[in-house]
Amino acid sequence: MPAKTKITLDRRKVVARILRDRGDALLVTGLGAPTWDAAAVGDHANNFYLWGGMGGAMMTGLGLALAQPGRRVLVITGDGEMLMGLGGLATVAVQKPANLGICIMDNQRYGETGMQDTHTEFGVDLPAMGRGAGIAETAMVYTSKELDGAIAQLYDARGPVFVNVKVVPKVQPMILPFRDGPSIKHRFRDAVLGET
Amino acid sequence: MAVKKRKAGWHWSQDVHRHFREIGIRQVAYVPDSGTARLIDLCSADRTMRSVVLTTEEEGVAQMAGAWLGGQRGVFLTQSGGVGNCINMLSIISECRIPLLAIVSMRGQWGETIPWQVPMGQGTEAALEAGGVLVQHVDEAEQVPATVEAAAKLAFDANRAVAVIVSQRISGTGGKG
Amino acid sequence: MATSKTNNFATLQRRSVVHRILKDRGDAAVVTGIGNASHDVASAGDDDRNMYLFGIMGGAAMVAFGIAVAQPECRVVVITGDGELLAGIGSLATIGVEKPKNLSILVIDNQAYGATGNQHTHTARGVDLVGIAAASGFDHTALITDNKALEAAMDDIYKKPGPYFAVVKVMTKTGSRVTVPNDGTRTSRRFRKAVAGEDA
Amino acid sequence: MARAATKKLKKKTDWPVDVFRVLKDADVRQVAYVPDAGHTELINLCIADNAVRSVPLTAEQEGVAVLTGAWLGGEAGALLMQSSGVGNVINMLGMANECRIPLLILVTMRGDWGEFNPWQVPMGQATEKALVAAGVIVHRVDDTDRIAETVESAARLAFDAGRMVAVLIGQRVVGVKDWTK
Repeated sequence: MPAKTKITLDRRKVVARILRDRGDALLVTGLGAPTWDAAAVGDHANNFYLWGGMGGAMMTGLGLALAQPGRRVLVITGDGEMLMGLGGLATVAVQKPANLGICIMDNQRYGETGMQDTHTEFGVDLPAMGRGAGIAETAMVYTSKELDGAIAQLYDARGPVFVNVKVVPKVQPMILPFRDGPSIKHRFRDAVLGET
Repeated sequence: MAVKKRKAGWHWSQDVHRHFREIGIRQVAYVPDSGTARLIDLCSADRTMRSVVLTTEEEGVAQMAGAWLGGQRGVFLTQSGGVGNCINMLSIISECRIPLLAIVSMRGQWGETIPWQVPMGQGTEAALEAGGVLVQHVDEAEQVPATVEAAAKLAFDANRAVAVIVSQRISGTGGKG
Repeated sequence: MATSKTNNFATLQRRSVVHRILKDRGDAAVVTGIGNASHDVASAGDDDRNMYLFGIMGGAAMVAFGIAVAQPECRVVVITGDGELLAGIGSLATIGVEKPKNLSILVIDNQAYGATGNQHTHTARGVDLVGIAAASGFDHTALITDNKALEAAMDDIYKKPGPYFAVVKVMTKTGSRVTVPNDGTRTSRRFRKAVAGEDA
Repeated sequence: MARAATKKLKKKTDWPVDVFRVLKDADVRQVAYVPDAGHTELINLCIADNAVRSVPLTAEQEGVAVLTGAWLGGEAGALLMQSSGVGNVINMLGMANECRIPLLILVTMRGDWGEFNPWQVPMGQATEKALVAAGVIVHRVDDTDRIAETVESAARLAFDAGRMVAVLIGQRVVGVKDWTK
């Protein structure tokens, strides 16, 4: 694990870099900035944007990964959202979905409510928690070189993979995807399953 | 917003924080939220109170039970969505009849623009009542201090679980996410 | 690393472990999690400074945290099960950040949900609670599997600055059921008087 | 005693077997649960079936998210829990409600019929109200013979009519927990 270094990565660029290699991967985004980040890269029928249900992104990804074992499932969410559903780490570790990659955009802040510090600002180490839960493939990312390795893990390593990318807590312009839940659901299911 | 009678720059949080001091609130548990951000800032800066930021709201209910067991008064600040995480933990409060003062800042209610906030916002009051919590509403900024004051009496003097529901009309949040 | 086989190689007996721990409690306050932990603690003798929690999964650590903040001079010890702790695992991050010096959390880990029929919990399948606690910011942690380690832990539990977190691996076998005071209105007020004084 | 002191069903019936068959008929492929005495037999049937993925959870709200993902991925699922767990899922149900995700939830009741533990009563009495507050359709069943039928109807409402439905299986049926044994 790299020693704690300066945080320089820009979340928009990180998400763009991750999604460049997405192929036919399915994406679940946690509420708030990760959803805006994905929208900034460009809307995609394989994206399921969460606009609510804080703490549920990773577990939504688990259910999806179990239902679609032939597809890579990627969850991109924030540190605050992840902290609200930590028990899910143990559940995911026990289920061992080989096709699930979880990526935390960790700006150490609650972005949607005023950039207050989260527990990761004070040393809570999410990948170490993931390892403690029993997830073997984890990474803590501070640099773009580490990011390259982590992206390979997210897409190719035997899951579950848990990657935590430290990103600068900069407020970005909001780029909002559509928000009507039934429509997001239908489009996603149509894309994954064909017309349902 | 109806703050005309108050000095420019007045915010309900100032009076509420002052009242917290007066009644000896010593623990403040919260998940960060824009609706209560100013109140959280005031409490965090106050050395007579221990501010505790949580990962999820039900921790706060349990902490309030512990605070009272240890002889201190606490207050629990949450967004309405967080209420939905607390219903089970509230049975400690209800079963032991432990005083609870909660301040709930609403989403999914007045002028909400995010549809995903609406189901929980519309279920907040019913969920609190199902959890055995008395609900007091306030939808004018000027009335918040008096409402919190009354709720605190009900909580700490009459030994009840009380939530003050601060309308989205006051916080004015709900535009983005 | 995680094994899918659920073997429990523990040799310690949960009840004797809990009784040993409580022998040194002095005037420490004890909060118990739902289920076997309450029976283990109550079977050592009821105490005004015991707060037994029933009915709730995942709340014991944060109830104890609130007490620890309110009574910084009083050592507060949580005795709970692995399933109970897992249901509120986020509490570890909250406590790891807040670092109350007078709080110790002891997980009596039989790798099963004792109260509902001994189904395996996640700890039987490779979840390492000590590792999670360390990742959450606990500087003092231990995995206790024998009596020697248990004896060595007494100072950590009661004397050294916390927060302290330990998992004690025990056999699945439980002790007999005892009567645990379960009137919360009574136990809560009794506890408060004992810990916070008459005037609280 | 190693076995939890749960009195067996008063009337020995095979309702878990019947409910399992209903779940199979509804093509339920993921069953998420927090272990619970009342559901033990049903859970064991699910674990034994290779066509059903069993997902034990640390907390119930995870299960609502799992079923949302399952549905997005084209599978039907069911969530099994005790009534106290209902108090943990209200917020997460907002997500399923907003997307109108079909949810089938089977709840075994505590704090209900002949409860022994006072601490179970507040949540047991709040279970139905909390679910209704969250927009869930509630079916209640206190008669062993009607459990499978009720679950079947609930599964239809969930998966065919696209609704969130909970079946509350009364403590009268599940059995009264007796700590003195």
